[in-house]
Amino acid sequence: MLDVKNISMFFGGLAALSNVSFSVVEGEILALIGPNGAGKTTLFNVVNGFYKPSHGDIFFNGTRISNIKTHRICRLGIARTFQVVRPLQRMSVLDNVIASAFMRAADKKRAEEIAMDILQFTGLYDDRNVISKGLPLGKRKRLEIARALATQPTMLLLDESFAGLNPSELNESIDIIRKIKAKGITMMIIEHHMKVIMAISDRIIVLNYGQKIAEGTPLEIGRNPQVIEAYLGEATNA
Amino acid sequence: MLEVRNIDVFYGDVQVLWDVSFEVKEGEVLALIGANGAGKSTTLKTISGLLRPKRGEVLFEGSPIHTEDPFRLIEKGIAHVPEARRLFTEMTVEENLDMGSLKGEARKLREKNKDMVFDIFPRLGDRRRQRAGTLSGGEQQMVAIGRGLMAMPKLIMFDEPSLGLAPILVKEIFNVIKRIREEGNTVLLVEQNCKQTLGIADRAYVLETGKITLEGTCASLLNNEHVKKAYLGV
Amino acid sequence: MTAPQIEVFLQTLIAGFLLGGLYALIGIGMTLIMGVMKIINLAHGELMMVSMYIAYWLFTLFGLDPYLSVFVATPVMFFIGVGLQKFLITPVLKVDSILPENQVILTVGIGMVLSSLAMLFFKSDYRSTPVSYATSAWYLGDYWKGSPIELSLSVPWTVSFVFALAITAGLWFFLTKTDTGKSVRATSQDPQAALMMGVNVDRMRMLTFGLGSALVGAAGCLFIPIYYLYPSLGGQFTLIAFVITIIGGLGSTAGAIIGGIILGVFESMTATYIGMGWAPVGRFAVFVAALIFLPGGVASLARKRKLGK
Amino acid sequence: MKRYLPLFCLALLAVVPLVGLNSYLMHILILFVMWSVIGMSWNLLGGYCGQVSFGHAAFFGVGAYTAGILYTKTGLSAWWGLPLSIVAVTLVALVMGFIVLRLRGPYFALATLAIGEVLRVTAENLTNLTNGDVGIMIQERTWVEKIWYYYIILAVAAITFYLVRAVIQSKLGYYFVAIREDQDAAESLGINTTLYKTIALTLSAAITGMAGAFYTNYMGYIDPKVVFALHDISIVAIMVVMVGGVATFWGPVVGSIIMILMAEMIRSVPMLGTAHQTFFGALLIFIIIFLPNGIVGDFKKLRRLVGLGRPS
Repeated sequence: MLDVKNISMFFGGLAALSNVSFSVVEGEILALIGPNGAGKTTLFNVVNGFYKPSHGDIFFNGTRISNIKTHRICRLGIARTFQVVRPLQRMSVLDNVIASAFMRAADKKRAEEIAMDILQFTGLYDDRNVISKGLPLGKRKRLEIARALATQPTMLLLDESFAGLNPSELNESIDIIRKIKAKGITMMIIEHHMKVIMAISDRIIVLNYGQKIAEGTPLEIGRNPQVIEAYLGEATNA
Repeated sequence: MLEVRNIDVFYGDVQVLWDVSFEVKEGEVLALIGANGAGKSTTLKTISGLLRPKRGEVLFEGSPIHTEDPFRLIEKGIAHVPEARRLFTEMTVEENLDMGSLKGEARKLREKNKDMVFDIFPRLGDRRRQRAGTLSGGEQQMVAIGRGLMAMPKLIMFDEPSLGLAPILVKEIFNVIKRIREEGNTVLLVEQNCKQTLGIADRAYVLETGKITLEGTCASLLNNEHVKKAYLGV
Repeated sequence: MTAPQIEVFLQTLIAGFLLGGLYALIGIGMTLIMGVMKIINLAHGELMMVSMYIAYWLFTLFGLDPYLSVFVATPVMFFIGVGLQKFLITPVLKVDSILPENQVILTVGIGMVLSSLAMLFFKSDYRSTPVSYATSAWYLGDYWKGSPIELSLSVPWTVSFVFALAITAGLWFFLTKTDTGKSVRATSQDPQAALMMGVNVDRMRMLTFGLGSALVGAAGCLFIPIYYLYPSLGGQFTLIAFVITIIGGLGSTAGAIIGGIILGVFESMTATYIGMGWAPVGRFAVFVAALIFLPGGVASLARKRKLGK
Repeated sequence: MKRYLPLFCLALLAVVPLVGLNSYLMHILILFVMWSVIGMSWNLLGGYCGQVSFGHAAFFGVGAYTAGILYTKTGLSAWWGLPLSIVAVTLVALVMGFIVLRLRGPYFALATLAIGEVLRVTAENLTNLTNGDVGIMIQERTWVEKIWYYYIILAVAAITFYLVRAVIQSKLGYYFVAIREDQDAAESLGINTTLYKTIALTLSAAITGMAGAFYTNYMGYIDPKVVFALHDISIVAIMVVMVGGVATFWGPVVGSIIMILMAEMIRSVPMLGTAHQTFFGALLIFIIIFLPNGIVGDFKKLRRLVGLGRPS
């Protein structure tokens, strides 16, 4: 569904991503993990069109998307959330979702219908009239997901949607992710919460220093010595 | 020397630390390890006054410092080598070092201490007039450490000094930290790089999603299966 | 080019350079404030106007030479700047509002109050300080008898230029050689890291606003012997200062000097070759071009050269 | 009740002149309505879409000069300027948008300010088109009584009010606010931010331009210093909205009342005549520090400040 081919991204002289390639298969949850500064969010920003890759190409359902603008990529069916939650602060929860629902809605009535459906789906219906600035973090993170879903994507990029949640919020969010998957939406997830990753992802890609160092099922990744080294560091006898 | 007692810390309305307590004793290297997002940097920022605990307190040499203005802590003897180095990129290497020694005794001994830093990191001596932003990642980390040492602190805190560095440089940095300790300094080291860290620390605490889940001597932690779980969740 | 044409060209160039030096001083004050506080001070020109009135009255009432009033007006302006920062700007930075541009609009309000108070007290009369050397000049012909062309150098313009140069050098010394100066620069680059180094960041911000005001105040004293003074003159200089910072690159002192000189020369050329009235249009053309083609200003060019291959 | 408030206000405003107001009071009313129009249009771009313009005088001036030049060069009635200014100002807005909309925040603000000034200087110097500083005089005035001017600008105001409201409640409005709150997030939610910012700018510009064309007809005289004025047009446009209430339907109307009344009150005291900007500036500073979202936007806070709010 998504083919990332030999992507490199330079900032100044520094390579934030070097020669990264992978594919996302329709319907799966692909997790992207790696230590701080490994280039995960940069990769999202490249897929999402915020950055143009320095080298390489990205194809989405066969269309080359590495040279088109963010809003057009969204129209093609890729939606994302942000690591730092960015709801439209002074709008109500409902209005936030309506604003994104407009992309595929013919009129306001239809946009409202879509928004209501999604609020129910994500369990935010009761908070629909709250100004989003006043929501607790767990719900704000969910609002981000709701907003992305309102653009009716076929692929969803979730950037640390679980960070900072308490255990009960975490479980609610995991349920929602499973429900989204059941709808047939493909997902790429950046996450530090290893338990979540191991529980929900079909495959995992590990980045370190901007390079892909491993790819496999959760079980394989958990045993991969290179991954363990990237995370735990190599032992020195110095 | 430093005592952190039951602190709860929030970013806005997000709680990041839950009831964290630990102690750094004079002359030791204490490590705080944990995966991404476990709250390690938050802990250091709270100690250096950039964040305020909602509950709990931080004591340095017996007196509370969590209510102090952050810019006073360096005078009290706490230096913070921040995550991602945070150099003054438009200033030269030497000016960055000057910035580390604005106050008191450190100001008087500035030139002497600079020689000491250049002795530890000869490469910086060659580049003393170069703009810090043009240095390589490893050299920048050296400047950051040097800047911390310039304050002649009683306690020096390192926040992920290995971040983004190639393994050989990581080794070099860790050797320097060892040397700093051997000269009698107290060190609080925050790291993701667990094996290497445990190799040089006396004791360690493991942070997991904002809570301290393990503590002990490094030897005991090195072989603990739970440490691996804390990182990989397997 | 014939000799008279060369003469005109060179004379225009000299005038542009002298003007540019003064502009640079105005620009440095603005860029300093922008770099450290990340706010645009649209009352900058009005602060200069206040300083010009100080110099004017010192001259009219006590016969104090405008160049000497630099030493009086500059400290006064410094404290005015500190006060503005402490009592108006700091509170606004803490207020939550829909439009983050509120602080810019606030400085517009400050400028309006200053210029209309000046109007109230001093009427809209054009004033100047009739110093004895106002029209004197040095001529090339006096020094080089056989010169094929004749060029002149206005005495007050040159003195102002030299003063501007000296003040800029003094500032440069302060920023690079003293701990406080380094702390100001550190605050502009990374306030949190500066805090960790023991810098009282809030105090640095006040100091910076004071310093920026003092610099533009000094520029005011240097302008008064060669320029008319009227209450609404500030707005135009605010814009000039802003244009210079955009050309030079935000927060870059060296950039502001180059920006000032580029602008001075450009304006002088426009005035000579297109027409007096068009000088402001030329100024804005440079401004818009810089915004579009050189978003980081001259400073970004210099940086690229150093880093890149 | 709330639904009919606009209609009620409109009816009230339509009836007011019938009680027989003197020429001066009619003038005040006309200025109030005209400034409401400008405020509403500024609010569309600045308040809702978050693009703070310091250069609305550019649109006002171009609108005014469209009417004026039509009259002097073609002999057409300056009233043709009302519809034609929309065309002229739209063109100016499109060009200007192309230049300034790639800038964000204060840079956008300052760039619009600069362009406003460029247009003023251009108008001063293109003497064969604009008569330069001499200005343009409309020789034969359409009406002597002010009442007809009043009804025309009132109609423009009513249309503007409903237009702004319709826009804000439609997809456009949602997109504008999304852009104001977070441009990157908006872009990643499929909103073509450049396109919608251009729409906001053009709409806002066209309405202000109409107000400018009206001004030419009403005052019968324009010159660059007046219609392209930075403080008396661009900044007052911001103030009307800031004082009244940013991103509220009624804010510009309330702001306009306050600004016009204040200006006239100051003018009526001879001592203070030249000082009206002191008060405007002080008011602006006060509003920004204490009521950053304006009287309508911070109404609750205002009631608390003056001690009217119930303790809660």
